[in-house]
Amino acid sequence: MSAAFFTVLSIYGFKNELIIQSSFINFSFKFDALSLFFVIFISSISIFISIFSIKYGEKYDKKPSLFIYSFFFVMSMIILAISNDMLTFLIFWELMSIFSFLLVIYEGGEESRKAGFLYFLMTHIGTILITAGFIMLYLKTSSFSFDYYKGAAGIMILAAAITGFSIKAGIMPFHTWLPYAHPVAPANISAIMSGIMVNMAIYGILKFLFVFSSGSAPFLGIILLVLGALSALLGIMYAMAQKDIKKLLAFSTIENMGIIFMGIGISYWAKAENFKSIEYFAMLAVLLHIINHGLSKSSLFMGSGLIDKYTHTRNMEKLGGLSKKMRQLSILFLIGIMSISAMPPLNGFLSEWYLYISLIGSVFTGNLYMVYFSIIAIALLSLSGAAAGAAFTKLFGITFLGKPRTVHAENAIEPNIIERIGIAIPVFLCIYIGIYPYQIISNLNAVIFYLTGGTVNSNPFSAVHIISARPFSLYAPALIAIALAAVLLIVFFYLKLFSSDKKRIFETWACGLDEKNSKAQYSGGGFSSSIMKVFSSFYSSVSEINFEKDVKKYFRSKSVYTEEINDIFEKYIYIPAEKLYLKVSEIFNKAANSQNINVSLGYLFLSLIVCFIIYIFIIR
Amino acid sequence: MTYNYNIQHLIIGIIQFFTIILLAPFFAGFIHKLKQRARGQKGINIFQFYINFNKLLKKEIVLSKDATFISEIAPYIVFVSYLVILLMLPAFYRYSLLGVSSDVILIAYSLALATFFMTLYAMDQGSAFGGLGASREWFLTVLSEPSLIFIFISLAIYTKQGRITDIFYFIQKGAADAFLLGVNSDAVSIAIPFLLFISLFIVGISENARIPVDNPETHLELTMFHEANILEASGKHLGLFEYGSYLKLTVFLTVMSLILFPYMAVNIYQIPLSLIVYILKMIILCILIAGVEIVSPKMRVFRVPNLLSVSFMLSLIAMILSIRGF
Amino acid sequence: MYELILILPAAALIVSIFADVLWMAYLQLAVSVLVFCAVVAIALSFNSITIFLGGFFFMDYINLVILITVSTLELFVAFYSFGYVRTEIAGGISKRKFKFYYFWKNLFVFSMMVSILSNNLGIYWTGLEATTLATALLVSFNRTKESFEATWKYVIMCSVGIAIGLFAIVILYFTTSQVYGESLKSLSFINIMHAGSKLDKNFLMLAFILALVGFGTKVGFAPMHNWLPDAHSQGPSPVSALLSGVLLNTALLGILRFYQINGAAGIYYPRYFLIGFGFFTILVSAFSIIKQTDYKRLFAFSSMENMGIIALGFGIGGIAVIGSLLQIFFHALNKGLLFLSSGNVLAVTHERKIEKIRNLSKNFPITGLVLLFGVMGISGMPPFAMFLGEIYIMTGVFRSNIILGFLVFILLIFIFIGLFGKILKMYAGNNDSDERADELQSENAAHPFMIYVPLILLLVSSLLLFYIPSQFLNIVKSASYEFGGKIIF
Amino acid sequence: MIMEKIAELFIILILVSVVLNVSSPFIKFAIKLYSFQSLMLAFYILMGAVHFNSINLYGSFVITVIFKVILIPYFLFKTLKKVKIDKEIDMYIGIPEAVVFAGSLTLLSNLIAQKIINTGITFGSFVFTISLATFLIGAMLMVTRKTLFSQIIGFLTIDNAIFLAANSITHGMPLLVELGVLFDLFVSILILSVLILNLRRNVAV
Repeated sequence: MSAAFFTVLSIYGFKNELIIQSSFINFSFKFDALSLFFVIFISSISIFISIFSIKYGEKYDKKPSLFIYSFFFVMSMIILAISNDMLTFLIFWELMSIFSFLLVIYEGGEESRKAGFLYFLMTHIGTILITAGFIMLYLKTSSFSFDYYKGAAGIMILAAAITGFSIKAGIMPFHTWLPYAHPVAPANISAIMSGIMVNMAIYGILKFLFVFSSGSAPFLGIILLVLGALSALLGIMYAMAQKDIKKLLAFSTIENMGIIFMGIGISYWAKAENFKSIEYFAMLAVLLHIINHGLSKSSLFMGSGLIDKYTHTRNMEKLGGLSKKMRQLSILFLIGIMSISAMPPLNGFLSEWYLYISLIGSVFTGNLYMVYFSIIAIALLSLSGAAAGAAFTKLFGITFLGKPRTVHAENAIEPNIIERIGIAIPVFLCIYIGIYPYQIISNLNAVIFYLTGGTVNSNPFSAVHIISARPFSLYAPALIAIALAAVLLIVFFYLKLFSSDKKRIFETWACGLDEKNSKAQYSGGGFSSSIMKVFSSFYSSVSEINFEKDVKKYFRSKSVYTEEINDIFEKYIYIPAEKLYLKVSEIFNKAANSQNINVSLGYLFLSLIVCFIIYIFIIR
Repeated sequence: MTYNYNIQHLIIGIIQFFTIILLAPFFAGFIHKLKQRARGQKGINIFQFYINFNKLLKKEIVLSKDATFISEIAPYIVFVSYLVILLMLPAFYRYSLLGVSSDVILIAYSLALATFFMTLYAMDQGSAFGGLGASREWFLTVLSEPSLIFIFISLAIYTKQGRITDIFYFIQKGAADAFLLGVNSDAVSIAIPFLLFISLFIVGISENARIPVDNPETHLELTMFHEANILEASGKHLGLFEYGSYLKLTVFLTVMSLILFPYMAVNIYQIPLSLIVYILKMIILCILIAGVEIVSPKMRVFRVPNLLSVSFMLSLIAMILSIRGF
Repeated sequence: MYELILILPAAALIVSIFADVLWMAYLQLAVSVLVFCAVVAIALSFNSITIFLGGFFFMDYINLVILITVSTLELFVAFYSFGYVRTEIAGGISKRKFKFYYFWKNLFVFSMMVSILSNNLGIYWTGLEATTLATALLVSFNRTKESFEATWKYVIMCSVGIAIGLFAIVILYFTTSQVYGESLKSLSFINIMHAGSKLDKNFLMLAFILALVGFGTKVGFAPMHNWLPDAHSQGPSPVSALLSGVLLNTALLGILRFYQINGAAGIYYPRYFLIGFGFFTILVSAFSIIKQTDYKRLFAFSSMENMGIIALGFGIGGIAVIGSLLQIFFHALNKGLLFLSSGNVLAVTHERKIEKIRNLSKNFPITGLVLLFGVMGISGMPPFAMFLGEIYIMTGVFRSNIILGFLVFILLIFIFIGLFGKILKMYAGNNDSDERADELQSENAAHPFMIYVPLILLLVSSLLLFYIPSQFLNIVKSASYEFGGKIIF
Repeated sequence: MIMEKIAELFIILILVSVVLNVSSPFIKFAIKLYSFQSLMLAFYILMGAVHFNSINLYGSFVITVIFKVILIPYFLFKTLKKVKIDKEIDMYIGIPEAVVFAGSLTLLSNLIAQKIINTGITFGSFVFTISLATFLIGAMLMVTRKTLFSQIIGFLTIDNAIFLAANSITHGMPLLVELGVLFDLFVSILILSVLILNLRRNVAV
């Protein structure tokens, strides 16, 4: 994957504004703060992933199309970020979709075909909606260039385009493709898709809401907030129920997209209602969360790819005890998990904290609707925050800790150093941003200024002002981190001095039963079942226990437990819709495509007569 | 409110920090003692938990052979995350050492951090009990976390302050203005803190593995919550976990005490009085908790959500009330 | 120069009666290249309506667009046929049969050229009917039960349709004969256009309706479409490509002529008929496509859908006309690509059912990918040129009615589901059959021309998005003026 | 005047032959009727030619006789002999209903013709009614009958109706065009005959 090098080149290669003249389409590119942010974001994360892929990709050396596709994939995302007219945008948007689709079906097989089809279908629907939005914009401004779109988009345009983008982002009612498509792709591609590609949808939304929008529809912000909160909660709830590591991570992507959407919603609402500082903070939360999620999710996907590579399974019920075999990977993974489940000194908490602050701020505004919606959002966000902790504890605990459950896990070895470096860089950046975010916030200020016209204070020790001049609160991550480290050191040395250091290695106590049996460990399904039971209305799960029939009632040699977790949206919206479509088209097909020539001729004459009747009786 | 750190604040902050740390096992022991006395037992020494801790430090560590680095670091991180919360928390002095960054959400998430590592520790040895404990612990946390954050955010909205030191100072000042000087301040309400107190009490009971939810004294696999997590711990690791749980209890008790009756020293001369008030409040709360533990039986696991939903509703009502307050 | 376009295919037609097949293939290449060059030369120098061959033929911007389309696709098809004939003969089909193939194909192309270029509507009619007859025997080329039935349906329905079209021409002739008297002059399109509003409006409208239904049958508008999927799926792949890609446009040209005449006379009702038929066609194909089991039928339905879109564009007018004109060209290329690449699969596996074909990505790496990209292109996805046509048409639709726009988009999504889902099944699905059978059915069995022609078509159709020759663009613009299209670039 | 009446007779005979066609299940008879019908058409054209003294129409008469009266029925007979069917076995609606339906179609076409004439069309409503009725009945034949021959007959009837209209409302199309049209028609009948044979060989017709 030489994508990275090209991307770096491209950053320096382009001037501020660039128009490539062709006879029909003018490809115009423009660097503004937002696109620069996204270009840097995309290119840096894809650099990490390409470092990772140097070794990881050896698996795919036989079919090098992977690297060609992923190069074009990354390139089209970068060009998408800098494109400055509608046709360019759409072309590269769709190129991005096409190449990611090719990558999704890359490994072949029935599963990836289904996932790929669903993905491409959904993304095509999204593209069509975006196209509709752009067409309406074009009709309004009669220009293809983004320069003329400022403040032109009305509510209809925004609704169409944002729905389209939300499909790509995997926001809740439109998320069905995501948990299928992300896991089946090769891990480095999942990392790109989850870490970067979904954020391109956010790019589009930011562009539409904050640049093109005519800004008079605060309820749109509330809708985004609610949708975001819903997907944050449901995303992580479904994540908790998964067995497949990559599927869990994919659902977690939905959760994080939901969090980003919440931020966008608040920010847009505040913009429409003219609450400046809330707008800025929510935007900061959005941008920070994009970075944080990109970093941690890409590192986690890379890690899961390594697990897959070295154990040949992604099912966490078959893993366990990997931490002993892959010590360094497990440390990196742990930090990634801490970051994504918003544990305090790391970066995930930072963006979530800013989101909380802006939510509290919007409660302060006393706006009739927003107050209640933000209270709900706070509730859902906090619930999803805790659930994220649970889900990722499950992921890490079941996969890396305990005893190996199967042979797959026993034979794992420490991954290659280059692969580990590829993961280590984003993980290191997670820590860096978590502990010392001020540099990045002051850089993000340019983007915030571009989008909202204001900036936030990036001074480490000045408190956040939400709506009044009074300082509201402060989270000084550096201070917290220093305190943590200092207290840790004190405790450590205190115990070093005043306690015994004797250690004995022994079997785990298992009530005197067979200690070697790794099946006695808690399973992943068991881990989440109690939470799932409480929130059972979110899942439409089907579980059954099959016993062997011939054996006596109380001494069964074997029992099989199967559980199937269905997505409620999938079950109650998508599958019925599909059935309806098939039914309607069956009727249509029978009626319209009769093999009988008499019927066909009948249609011919009927339509002639109908036209005649229209001609005679209506037109005159 | 601005934070101008001077040496006096720092010193008092450090003193406050260590005072709470030192008092923590005492409160836990006191509750224990009360419960035992109420059952007609002679009961342990009130300072028994100090002795326990000291003894645990002297003991050797028995590590499972399946244990990984998590087992080595988790006890420290759990302990330290409680300590950091205590660093932010004011108890009897208006400022705390880390008061400048004592955001309420940070506190709630730091608690989650401790839970996170404790459950990881539980799952580390591959014991069936560990997984069970971790699962149940997260089950409780997922349910109580919204309430906890709601309580904190209600406080923040109620006082328009985001930092816990500011929040309680604000309440204290408002109350003092209202009751002592007769200034009518709209920031004073009795209902809201009361609701929040009850809500926090419920959350505190569930988070600290107290009786209607969990029984900290049994080692029966059906009833274990907290204990299952640290079943494999021994030696100083167990000591750290045990001490951590006292600290957590103290954190909750302190916040409860401050919600109920915020009295913190504003200057150095009020410290003795406020310290006494603080200890008195804590003892009253300990009695309260012990009373609840004595009179109520342990709940079935899946009835806990009902209890916690009550807490959630109370905090929700409190939040809505506090919006109306403006 | 202009005559050359008619003379060359005629010459090829005559030679094909006598010549050997393999030699004919070379001649066919030469003729196609020459015709293409002639058309390009004309296109480059074209600047006004030109009449030739005694006033029976003429060229204006609209038929130039279609002529370019025909000659371009015919060029590719000729190259493909070169490989196709060799592959099939190697596969055991007699040379004599392919002699017929070339004869009928040349007749088809010749009559298509005649009807495209005709100035006289009667000659147009004759040419169009001749295309039906010439292709009839091509459709039944495989001599199976299905192909004969398809041909029967094709000939009967199209003949009836075109007869109705004749009625339209009669009525038009009656109308114009009141201006020009009863002579050939009254059928001359240019004269009719000059007469403009002097003509009786009621009759023009009636003529338009008859033409719409009559020629619409041949275009494949919805209730009259039943012959189309059968006929297009049964012929040899190169013929299917020509049928789908250009013959439909030739029939559409007839409707457009009537539309133009109505427009010149200041009648505005016809556009609603075009919109109605276009929309209904899209609707029917959207709900039919998912139930198809034959992959060539899929493409046939897709052709229907595209003709619907094109008609919709013409009906809506304005900017959509440009889109429609572009779409005519791009659709021909793209559909040719689909039929030709699926032709490879058919030629090697002799299997039409979608379920029977799996895992193209392994056995047909290039063809499979081209097929996949082709389907993306036909669905109007950006890196392919049809995106442009579609976006212009949709812009027009959205300008006229937003709800209609969204409806059309929904139907396009349905079509995408049907098309893409099925092709993807062929491309990536698993095949349980044993490995050896797979190896026999690899694309190496096909002539290299058969593999690379679709690939080049794909490249061309995606390059056209990025670079459209400005001369072609001017032709399209000028053609859209004739429909009163407003151009905003 | 007399000429007009005689022309009307020819026209009526065309309609009558079509209705007879509807009422008969025999294919041989149908082809004969078609031949007769075409002859009537040719005579009608001849009347026009005599009346207007138009070379165009004379030519039209000649080619109509050649193609429609002689060649096409000849080939149809030839095909029929090979195929060996002589009777329509099943149809979608029975003969009595079909005849009634044909009558109502005639009424409908009269209605349409009246409607059009009311709006200022100049040619005689009578011819138009008949040609429209012939057209519609031909269409009905195609739709309701399953045998391929009947469909061909229906198609040819439609064609005759159009010719009738062409020769009544105008004085015939230009000869060149008419020649092309008839030639196409002829070829299409040839092709359809070939197809019938082929289909016969493959499946029961």
